[in-house]
Amino acid sequence: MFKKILIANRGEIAVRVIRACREMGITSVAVFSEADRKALHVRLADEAYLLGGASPAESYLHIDKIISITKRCGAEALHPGYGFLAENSEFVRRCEEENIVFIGPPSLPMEIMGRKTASRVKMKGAGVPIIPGTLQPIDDEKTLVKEAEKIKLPILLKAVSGGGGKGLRLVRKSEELVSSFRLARSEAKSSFDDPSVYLEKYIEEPHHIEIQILADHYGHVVYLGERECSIQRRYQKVLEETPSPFLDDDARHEMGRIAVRAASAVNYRNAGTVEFIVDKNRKFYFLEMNTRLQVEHPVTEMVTGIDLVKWQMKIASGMPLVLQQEEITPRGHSIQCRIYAEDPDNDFMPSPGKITHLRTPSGGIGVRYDNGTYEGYEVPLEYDPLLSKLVTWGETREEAIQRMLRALSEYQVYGIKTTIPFFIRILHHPQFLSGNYNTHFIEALEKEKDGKETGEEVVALITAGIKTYMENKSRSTSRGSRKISNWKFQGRLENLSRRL
Amino acid sequence: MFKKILIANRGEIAVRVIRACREMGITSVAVFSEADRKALHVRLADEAYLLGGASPAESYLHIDKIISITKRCGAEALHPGYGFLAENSEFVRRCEEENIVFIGPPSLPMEIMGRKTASRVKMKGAGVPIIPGTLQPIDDEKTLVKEAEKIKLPILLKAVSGGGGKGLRLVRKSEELVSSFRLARSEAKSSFDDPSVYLEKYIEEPHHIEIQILADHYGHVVYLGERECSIQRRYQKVLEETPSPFLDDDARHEMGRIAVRAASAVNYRNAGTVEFIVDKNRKFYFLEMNTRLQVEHPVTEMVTGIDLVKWQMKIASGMPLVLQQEEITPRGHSIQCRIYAEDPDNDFMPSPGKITHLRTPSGGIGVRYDNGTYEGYEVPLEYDPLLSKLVTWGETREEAIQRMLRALSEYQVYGIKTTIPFFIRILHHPQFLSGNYNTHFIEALEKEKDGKETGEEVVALITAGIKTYMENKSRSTSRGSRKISNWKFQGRLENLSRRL
Amino acid sequence: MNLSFWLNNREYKLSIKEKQKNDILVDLSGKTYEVAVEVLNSDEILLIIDGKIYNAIICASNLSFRVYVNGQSFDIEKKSISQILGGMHNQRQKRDVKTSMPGKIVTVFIAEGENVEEGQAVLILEAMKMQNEIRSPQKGKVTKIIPKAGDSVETGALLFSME
Amino acid sequence: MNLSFWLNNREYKLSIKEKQKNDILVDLSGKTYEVAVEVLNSDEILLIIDGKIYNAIICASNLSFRVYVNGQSFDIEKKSISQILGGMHNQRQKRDVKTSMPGKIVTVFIAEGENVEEGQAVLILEAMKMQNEIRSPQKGKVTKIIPKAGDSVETGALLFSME
Repeated sequence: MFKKILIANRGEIAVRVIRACREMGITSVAVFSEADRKALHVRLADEAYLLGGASPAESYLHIDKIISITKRCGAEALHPGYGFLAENSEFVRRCEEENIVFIGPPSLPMEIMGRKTASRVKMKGAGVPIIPGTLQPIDDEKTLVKEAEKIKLPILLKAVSGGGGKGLRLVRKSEELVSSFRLARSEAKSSFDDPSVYLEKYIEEPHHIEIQILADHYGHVVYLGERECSIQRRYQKVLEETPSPFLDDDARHEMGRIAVRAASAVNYRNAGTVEFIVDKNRKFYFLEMNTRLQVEHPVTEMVTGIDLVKWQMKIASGMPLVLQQEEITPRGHSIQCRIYAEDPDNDFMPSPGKITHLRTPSGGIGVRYDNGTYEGYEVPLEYDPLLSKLVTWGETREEAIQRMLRALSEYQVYGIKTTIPFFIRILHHPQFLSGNYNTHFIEALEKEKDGKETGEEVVALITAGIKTYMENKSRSTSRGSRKISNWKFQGRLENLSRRL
Repeated sequence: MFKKILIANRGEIAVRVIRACREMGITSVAVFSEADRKALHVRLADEAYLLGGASPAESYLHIDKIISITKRCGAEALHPGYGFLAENSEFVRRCEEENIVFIGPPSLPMEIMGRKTASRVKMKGAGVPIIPGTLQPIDDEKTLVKEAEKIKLPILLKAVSGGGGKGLRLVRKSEELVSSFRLARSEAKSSFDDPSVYLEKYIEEPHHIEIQILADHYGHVVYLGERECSIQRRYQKVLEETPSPFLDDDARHEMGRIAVRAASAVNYRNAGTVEFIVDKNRKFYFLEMNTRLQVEHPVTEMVTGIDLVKWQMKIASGMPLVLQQEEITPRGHSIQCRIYAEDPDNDFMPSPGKITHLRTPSGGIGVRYDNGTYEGYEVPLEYDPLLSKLVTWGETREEAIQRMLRALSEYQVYGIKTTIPFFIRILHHPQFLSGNYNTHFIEALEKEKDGKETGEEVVALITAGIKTYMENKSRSTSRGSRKISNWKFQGRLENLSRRL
Repeated sequence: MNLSFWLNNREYKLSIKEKQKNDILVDLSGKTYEVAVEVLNSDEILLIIDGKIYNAIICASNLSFRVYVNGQSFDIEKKSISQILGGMHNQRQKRDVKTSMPGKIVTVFIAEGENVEEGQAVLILEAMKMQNEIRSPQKGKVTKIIPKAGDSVETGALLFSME
Repeated sequence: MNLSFWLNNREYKLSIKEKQKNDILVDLSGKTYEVAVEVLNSDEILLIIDGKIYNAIICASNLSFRVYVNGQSFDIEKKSISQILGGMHNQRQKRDVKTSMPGKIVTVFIAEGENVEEGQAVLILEAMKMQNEIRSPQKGKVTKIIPKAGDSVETGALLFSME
């Protein structure tokens, strides 16, 4: 096993990896940007080195600096977390050249899976079902029209190098086809420096369900159940659960077997996730493979008891995956809420700033709190607004939901806005409770009116009143002369009020 | 199910029960003493009522007040937690008379199990193995000598109404027998207002292992595995784990079956624990039954996934125990450390006072933190010094231990002393790691010398130096006139130092 | 003690009387609440109102309070000079749109003097790796736009004014 | 800047020099440490010494610091007037035993003037539902016992003196 690992990331995922290192007796090395000098991952690591300026380009995306620090501090391996350089095959190649063990897949499968058309070709060849559409990028408008007629509208235009909803266009009417194609190409060009776009049949009322896999150096691949990720906002997942309330056992095992086949087809290694689109008839199609740890990996850990980050390290160090498929027996139900520094009452605007008060939601059976913040911490403007992940486990889905609501009720973040109230709404919603929801759920939810509660308003007013009363009282009994000016000011104010 | 429950307790166990209520949609009612106005259980409950003065007699032991508040606030049921009135059969009888559902056993089995000689008679009759010794209290010294000769030294003299090591005497030499008998009787009289004492054979190198059971209104009883509780200090448990590294599967199932028989013999109901003494040859004997929730119940919850407090409420409300014995399949390993406000470097002196800084050990898979405190909280002098329980789970015992060490390293309580450093010592000890330890472990550990580390000393000195430097610097750049006197004082000090 | 507060553009009148230590009667909009009060620290108060428990955090500035209750925040203004004096000429429908977060201006869609619909995007502000459309709060004319594309803005900075 | 501190009855000399902002050289007992410093808040400092990270909490009083590092606490005294002046007559083997916690005296075993062994129980103090034996720190004569059975004592109160 490694003696020292560098974590090329920040926030909750860096903290997650540092904790796994500590449990394995591995020295953890953090790197940080100027904006992250006081960050939690720096506080918890064994060692820490400054990367550079606050912008990702100067720090967490700066390949040369990261490689150089890794070599200088004597780390044998590097964990990329998710985001930043985690799926950058160029970076992986550099690690390979410099003899640094990259805790993730080799560069080749990463490259194949990183290009959508290449992975579609590969998957089709391996017998993995793919969404009807083109296998190659479309360059001219004539081919576009021809192919669109072949697979029939509605269709999706997708950037070959895309992700996160950028360079994505849904076309329902044929007269929008060409203009959407031009827009998708220009967005793809500006976002990924690659204008290539291809066509896919649009699946109505889609479910987004993914399979976690683990693969070792010796060709042994297992799947660890699915995660239901259909609760999305602007193509970003916000809440995940396992098992999916939409699948039956036959479907989940079939998807698991296909996911293993997909990974084997590209000689995949380490932890990875095969994402599927599932239509309303439970027919499923390969969507893409995430060649890294997922943000939502904790729900799988909660039901299987298997620590995925530790397995990432064991596999990277060359240990065989001793887990057998039949030994992996998920138990109960788990849900994860991604707590973002965003204002759900104001169109999910980011809300950076200082966390003045923090009540964390720990305590009791089945509550997990993976955090990247602390009281007094200033949430920086430069990075993803994910503050923490709150995960619960229950014997049943209902218990996991009730536990999440309980934990959310104890979780209070003051000073900035968070998505906590938004999750409380989701978890009370009849359609979510029914378990039958698809990727359109949040869109529909946002259109519903929100009946404003007023009980807390009354309490807030009473609090302000009592605070004023008590300060007044302590002022009139205190002998300090410094207080007098405030007192006078208050007097003048009250005089003014009376006059009006 | 109940709509409203009153929790007649304080500290972490009251918080534990409040959280279960919230998850079940039950309104929770806290009661509190004058010393607990700011306590966490008051902050988290839905409703709260003052009991009275700080002393237990005026508050948490005051039966009339508690009954009256329960009726006034409309709670249908009452949860006693552990300690205080939890095993007071007089209190249970009062609840029964007043039509308040007591969440625990009926008064009769509680009474039988509360008197050691009565329970020994009952258990012997039911075919539960008991420790060789007398079945009746011994009143005169002649009988004492005769009985001691019969079962042979070493023997234990035990108070019939005893508990917590009081009124307990080990006799190894016959010349100490009579004087020990007198001491034990006088201690029993002053501690329990009952001088009765009986004899038991002393088991050498004993293990203390207990079985958790659940029993419903309809005679259905199941066992939920064992807890190894041999890590004790002055007859008080400090660390518990499950499964016991000392037992094999045959022994644990046999003990489970006997525990069910013990509970059935007294028509037990609700959650309970049958404690056994296990000798070095794995022969086991009934020790006593705890007719309530145990402090260490979380380790059982962690491996079974079953929420014991919720089952307590379901059973009390008359629901049948749908759990079948073969469905209860413990997974992995769990350990609990009881974090006390005590100074392990000073003979475990209690250390009440204000928690000035608190870093809680949450985060990651398999860490549970059941707390009764918060930053800024003043730990009162009047009650048990248990601050919190830190519980970890792992796929293996080794993983649970490593995870506990990781969590303890993140758990920092400043302002008062705690037993955290003591647990770090235990968890590094070869004998603990081997899993083969008995109730003498801590005694032996305390005799070992502790090599003081010095790395932190250097850091502390550097911190003090830098703090002084920075304050000095900010003083010399600040323009405020108020600072000058300090500055002068410092100057005078430095002059003085130079002169010497 | 009689007080007057503003919350969400509505005025509330409170009357406060101390029955005994830790026990306060509050009259609010004609209803009387008996409140047991426990001060946890300088900015945190535990209230028990009719047996129900509330943890409130309160931060005071000269003219207003920010109160946090059950995860929600409320900005309560004292009946202040600015409100009293400013009450008159705030009637005109002039409206300033400020930013609630620091960030970088990516695009400005509207020119000064243009008319916009309610909800129409006026500019895009990038923060935390996300592009956020800042929309017009009302139908009207954009009289002034302060930043231009590429500018960085701090929290509270004026973005544009409308009439 | 040169400083002198006392910790566990040992004197330490420090020399402190600022290389640049957040980067400080500390000389301690002949060894030089390069320390990157991050002030988290008024009483918490993050130190990176040779790459290794330490979170330190430091509370200062006039004459001493209490520093918390990795769950351990250290009381560090500045070279103070009391130490300088008191250094001389602290030599005599007189010793006062004070209580580190408030509580109630249950029993006093020893009478004034009696001789005791090191570790012998002098009295029992009850606190937090536990009876705690307060033992003699050394062999010698108990010259004075302040509280009697039934008395309540506060933290820091003198229990008995020895010679």
